[in-house]
Amino acid sequence: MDINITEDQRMLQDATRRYLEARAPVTYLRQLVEAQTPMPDIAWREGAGQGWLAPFVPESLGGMAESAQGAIDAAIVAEEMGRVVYPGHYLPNSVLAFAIAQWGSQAQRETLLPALAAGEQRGAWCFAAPGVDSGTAPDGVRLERSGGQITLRGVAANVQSAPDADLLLVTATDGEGVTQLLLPAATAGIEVRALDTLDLGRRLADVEFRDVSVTADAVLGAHGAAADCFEQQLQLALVLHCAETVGVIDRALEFTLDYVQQRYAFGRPIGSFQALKHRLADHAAQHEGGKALVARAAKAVQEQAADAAVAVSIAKSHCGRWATEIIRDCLHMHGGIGMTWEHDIQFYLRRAVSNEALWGSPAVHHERLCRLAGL
Amino acid sequence: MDINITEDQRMLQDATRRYLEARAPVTYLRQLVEAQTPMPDIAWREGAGQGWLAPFVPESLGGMAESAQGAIDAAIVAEEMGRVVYPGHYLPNSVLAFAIAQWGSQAQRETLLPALAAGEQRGAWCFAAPGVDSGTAPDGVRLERSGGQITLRGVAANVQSAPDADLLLVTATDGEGVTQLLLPAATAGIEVRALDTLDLGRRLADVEFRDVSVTADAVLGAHGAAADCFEQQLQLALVLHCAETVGVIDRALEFTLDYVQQRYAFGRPIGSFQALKHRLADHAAQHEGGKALVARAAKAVQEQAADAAVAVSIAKSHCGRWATEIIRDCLHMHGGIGMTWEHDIQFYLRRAVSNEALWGSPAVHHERLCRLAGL
Amino acid sequence: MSATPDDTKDNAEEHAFRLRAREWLRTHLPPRRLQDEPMMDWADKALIARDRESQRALWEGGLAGITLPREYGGLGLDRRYADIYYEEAQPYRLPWHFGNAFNIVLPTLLAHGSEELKRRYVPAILRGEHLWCQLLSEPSGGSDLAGLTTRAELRGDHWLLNGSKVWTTGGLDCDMGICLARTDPTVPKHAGLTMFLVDMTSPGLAINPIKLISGTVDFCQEFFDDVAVPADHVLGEVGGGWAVASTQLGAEKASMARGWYEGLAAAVESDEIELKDEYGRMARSLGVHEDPRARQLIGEAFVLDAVHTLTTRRVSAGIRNGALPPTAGTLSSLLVALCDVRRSALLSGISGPAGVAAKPGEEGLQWGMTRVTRHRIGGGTTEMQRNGVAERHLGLPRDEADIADRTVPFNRRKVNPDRAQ
Amino acid sequence: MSATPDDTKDNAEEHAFRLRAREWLRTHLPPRRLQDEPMMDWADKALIARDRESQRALWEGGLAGITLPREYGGLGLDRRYADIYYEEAQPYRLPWHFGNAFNIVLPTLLAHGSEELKRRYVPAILRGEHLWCQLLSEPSGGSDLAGLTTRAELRGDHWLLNGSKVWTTGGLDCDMGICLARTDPTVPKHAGLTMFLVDMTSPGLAINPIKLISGTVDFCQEFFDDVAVPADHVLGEVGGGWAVASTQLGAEKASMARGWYEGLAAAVESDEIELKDEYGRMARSLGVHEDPRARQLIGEAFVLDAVHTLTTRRVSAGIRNGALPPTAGTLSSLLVALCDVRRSALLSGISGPAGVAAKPGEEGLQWGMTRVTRHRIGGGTTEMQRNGVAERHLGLPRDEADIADRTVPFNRRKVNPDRAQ
Repeated sequence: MDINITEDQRMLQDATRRYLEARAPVTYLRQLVEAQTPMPDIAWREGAGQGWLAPFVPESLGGMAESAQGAIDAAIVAEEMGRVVYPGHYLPNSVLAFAIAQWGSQAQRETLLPALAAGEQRGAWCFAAPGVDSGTAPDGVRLERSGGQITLRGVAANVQSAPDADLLLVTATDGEGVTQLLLPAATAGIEVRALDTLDLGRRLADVEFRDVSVTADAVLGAHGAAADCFEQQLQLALVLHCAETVGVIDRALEFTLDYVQQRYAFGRPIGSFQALKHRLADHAAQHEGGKALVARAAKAVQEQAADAAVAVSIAKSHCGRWATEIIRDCLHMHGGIGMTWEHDIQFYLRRAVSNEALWGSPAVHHERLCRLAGL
Repeated sequence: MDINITEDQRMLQDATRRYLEARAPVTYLRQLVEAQTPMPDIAWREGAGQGWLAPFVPESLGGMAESAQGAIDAAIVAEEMGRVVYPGHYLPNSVLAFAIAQWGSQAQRETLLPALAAGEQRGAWCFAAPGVDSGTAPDGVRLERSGGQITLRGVAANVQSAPDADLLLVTATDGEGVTQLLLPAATAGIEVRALDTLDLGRRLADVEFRDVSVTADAVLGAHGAAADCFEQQLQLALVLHCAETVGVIDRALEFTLDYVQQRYAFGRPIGSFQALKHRLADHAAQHEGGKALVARAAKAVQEQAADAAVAVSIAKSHCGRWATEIIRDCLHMHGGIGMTWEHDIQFYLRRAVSNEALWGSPAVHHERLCRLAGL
Repeated sequence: MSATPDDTKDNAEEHAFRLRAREWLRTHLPPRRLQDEPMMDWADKALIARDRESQRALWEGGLAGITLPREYGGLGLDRRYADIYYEEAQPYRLPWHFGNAFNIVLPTLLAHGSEELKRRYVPAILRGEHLWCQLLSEPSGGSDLAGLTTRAELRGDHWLLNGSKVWTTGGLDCDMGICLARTDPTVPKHAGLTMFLVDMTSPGLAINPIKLISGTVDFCQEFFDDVAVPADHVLGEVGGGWAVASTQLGAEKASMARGWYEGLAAAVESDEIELKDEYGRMARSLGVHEDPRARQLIGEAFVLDAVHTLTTRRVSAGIRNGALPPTAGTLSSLLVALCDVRRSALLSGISGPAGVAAKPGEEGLQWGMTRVTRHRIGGGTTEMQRNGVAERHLGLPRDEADIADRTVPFNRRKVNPDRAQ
Repeated sequence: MSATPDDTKDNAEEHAFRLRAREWLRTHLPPRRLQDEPMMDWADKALIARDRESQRALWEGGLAGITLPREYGGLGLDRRYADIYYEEAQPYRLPWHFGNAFNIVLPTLLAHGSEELKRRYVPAILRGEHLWCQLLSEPSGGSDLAGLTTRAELRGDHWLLNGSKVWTTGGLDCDMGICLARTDPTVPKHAGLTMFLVDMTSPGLAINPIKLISGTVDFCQEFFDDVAVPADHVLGEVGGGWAVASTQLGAEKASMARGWYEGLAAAVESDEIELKDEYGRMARSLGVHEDPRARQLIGEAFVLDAVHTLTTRRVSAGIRNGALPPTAGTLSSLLVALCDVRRSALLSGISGPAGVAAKPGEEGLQWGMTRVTRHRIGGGTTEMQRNGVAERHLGLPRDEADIADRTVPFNRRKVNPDRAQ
């Protein structure tokens, strides 16, 4: 993360690392996977109880948004989660808390924010259409307004944590523009179809809206005016996603560096072979690059800087690509043991490969960068 | 080249190598470049006198098409040319000789083939429109027919050897299809505009046709029926181009392998450093792959096999890409000396980079392969 | 795949053999299910049992060990008869689980075995009694096979083996194993090894299956705790184990080059390039067949497939006819590895999000999974392959540390100071 | 680029200095032509002459050596005054050809020089009398600087130098050179070196320009044939040359990190990401701005630019404030090299055929040319950078042969048997 973090942020980082290593280490993920069980509600509530969403929640509602640096603090937490391939619901709940705090009515804020922050309600964000290029545009759900009644139709794909969500933030479009709504996952006409995932520590679903009928008080903010809200939420999501990826790389490189110095072959540590040393040097350099990009992206998003949209797409391209390249090679350097189910590195690589493809692949973000550059 | 070449072909290979090393080594190219002089006519005539075009010329006209294996024999010659980064006009003249022998009228064959084969006339082939994707489609010149009169308009880009050509083979299109014509480069309305080239041993030009008016006897073959002729010529050109590229890599790898064993640093030959060894191993493997692909492409083109179109595009993609990658790294392994004007490797790298981009980049051929696969 | 049997070259005797084989195979062997049946699946106990029965039947039908000497139970016929047999066997399921026994153990046994060992163990394979595994790799060893630490000490009329082996294909189901162990730690590492024939049911030998990321369980790890091996069950010389292992590794490489089990595919003479339908189908099913980026990846995949196939053919033909030196085999092995890894990146790239999250039962995930599971580790890591090309084919010099490791007495070599044994 | 001078923090004295500098610079130095003027161009003799005059004028105007001690001709002011000077100097052409003298030689001279050498050579630089070059690399040496073979032998009151140096920036035009040579071949390679100050007009010193592929001639090769250097022109200790060279290489690295010549660009505090217009312009001029493939390459180039800039800034800020260890500098150097090489591939890819054949005067060719000329060799090859990251930053072990090479007496090291000296 940023090399200029504050003393408070350093404490946040340390506390989060200690908590995750104690309560949600990779062995915990492995237990969930082997038992084919989702993460228990109680575990998410306990984690949320660490104050993870507080940076997005006003003090009046029990948070600390006024004294925190939302995106930067949250990125610090997300990076720590990456280090243990955390199976919880941090990203969507952060986005929901942020969106409700920013654009919610008094009633929405008061009823939902404390529940989200306490981990009592869990959220998911529905917006992208299925498809290979999906993940950066609100094009999955169409909306129709007729009097005070709103009808939603369409499919939002790859919705993170949807199988576990109580509350859905839906970004939908009609001729008037982009509109956002908050509705219970249990609303009639909503079907949550869990997907098989490469990343065994993350649950995704396609969420179908079949003529889902809601009243206007489900709308978050103003009808047709949420294009910019969408972009801000996307930027926050990308920062958290990339920060997590940095954490994933960080830990995988750490134990690989350890391994190549412990492992001897041909009468020397394999880490003294130039072929491995040079690749690890490249990996360390690209990883440092990723840290620099994510630090900038978090700062830009927090400050709503002019280059925030650019910064997140650059970070997503770089982190997405290099996480896979680096961790693949880390697995390779472990030799046979890395190929076994018993070794943890599979969880790191599964998450890296997934993170490259979701929320917009590098190719999708390259295209977005060209558009942002006016090309 | 093919591992199953005949005794005759082995002799052709040896004779060509001996001739080129004696009469057209890289020092000869360097002299031309430093004197900023094109290759003298006499030198091309002397080379052609080796019988280089004989595989395309019938015995009745002084060639040996009946006993030779046109594309395969020519590819053997082209590969040797690559080894010395030969600055002559082999590819376009081979294509012209092949086209005229296949589709020329009695008169065209009798007047043109002996002159081409003896190097007394030099040809160039005009077909592709300017543009980043150019090089594999006949789209540069439009044709209009009115009575017995034909008018040509348009620009054929990057025409190899055009600044030195006496005779142009023009592939043009109109509503009826593809038509080919043979006309003197000196025809009124033709402007040959020489280009600056990265490859200092090859002269290219854009050839503009400004309402060039010719009569129907300039047509090669039948009007509107040359689409397949075009494809066959393109395939031959690609085989020669790729065979040359294989020769370029072959020689560059050869002297680099020699260099890394001669050059000592840190108390050992630099070729004993694992980083270099492993990269050279990868290069040798990819180079062997290129040889296999070009051997198949030459055979397929020679036999007009069903997979000829596919084989040449696959060879072009592989050879184009790896020639640049491999020779760039060969230069790198030479260290500073490789960066100097005095070192020959620049000529190899210039040709490799040029050959990757011309006659269709790897990307262009990937797209062509998808089309050929019915996608 | 299925070349039409070419019986026009047969002489009378050969033709008779062909007809007999054809008839016998038709009536005794199960048909081959080309698409969905694995060659080997060590989790499928019924399949293993069927292969044992098939091999037994082949023995009884007089079709086992066609070119093997009669004194070891073979038919003593020449190569041409084996070709005929494999041509005729194309439509049937051969007992592939005996692949290691036939392709790797048999040639090694014939080359280095005592007369007694050959007479005992060769016919047992032909009769379908013994499935064999190779006990070579060790947990501490990785690529450095000659650095292995499993010890064998002579105690009267038997050797006592202690240590551990890993990456043993089918260890749990094999009857016998060919096992390399260190018998003299005071000499340089290659010189102190001996090859043993080990009964896999020996007391003291514990065998644990290894589950891979992909979920498959083809490999095992073995622990040797004073496992006794009769003194006459040494293959080759005591201290000559490396020579035996070289024969064995050569046989393994050769069998991998010609298909895991000879006769899996008849030699395909055509070198025509085929553009696989698979990529197009995949792109269409994902709706990206008109996406220029996906098409680039597909185009490159076509190139990889061709360079893989044509280079393998070129190199093996070139080595056979002398146009290429035997070391050229390292080139095609390395290239195949490079192509494999790159192809997995392309497939993953084409599938995008569909490769990491898919509707249950949809095939997307398998393409993304290649990015996780497709590595070049088994059968020699890419690093070992690169060393092979560089040192053996290109003639580049070994480095000093390597030479030192090969010449220092084994018990004086460098080890991890934290884990010194 | 041109940060507005920030004079609000000045105290009275500083403000007076600022106004004096502003006025003097305006009337004495030529304006800076941002777009087309090279920092250094050793082929442009008029530019070199002008830089000599500018430096002489700065001396006469009392603006040379602002922070240097007064006893060596400097002004003895603190850092703040130098910052003010560089802020004010932004619009003008500074004498960049003195970059090596100021950035590399001066710190080295001050750290290791005898009092006499400092009093003689520091003011000569300030007065614009001496352009300096570094005589380090050798034709036989490449990356192995400490393995150099140029010999220096003491003959009474002078040393005699024999050998050859190469890759000397501006060798033909420099007055003095700082030259590393071997004075004792019987000790390990780093221990037998000594640094000399060499008059570039010495008899026996032949200097030849080197033309690069790109056509530029910034470098020279020198041949030393009994070149005499006074015994007191040793910098540091005899046999202590490696320590001096380390100071020098550190100074070079630091100056490269902050811009070749301090003041080239004022430190830019903003870390905002800029998407370069250049790629879009290029794509439009080639007509590929809507081509999805070209857009992929352009998008990636944006990423490279940002990772290059932001990582360099992060690492240098992190080292300054202690958040990162000093060895982290190896990471950004390597990353910049990787980005540079990849960027050249992207530019070449975007330009396609226009990058290899262009209408005379069109810019296409320059993009293709980057594929030929953009390498990471000078200033440490990528291999050396990777060793640096791996061994110094990541703490991975050196290999044995490396350790041997550092400890064996120089005249007993391994050399090419065909070219033994």
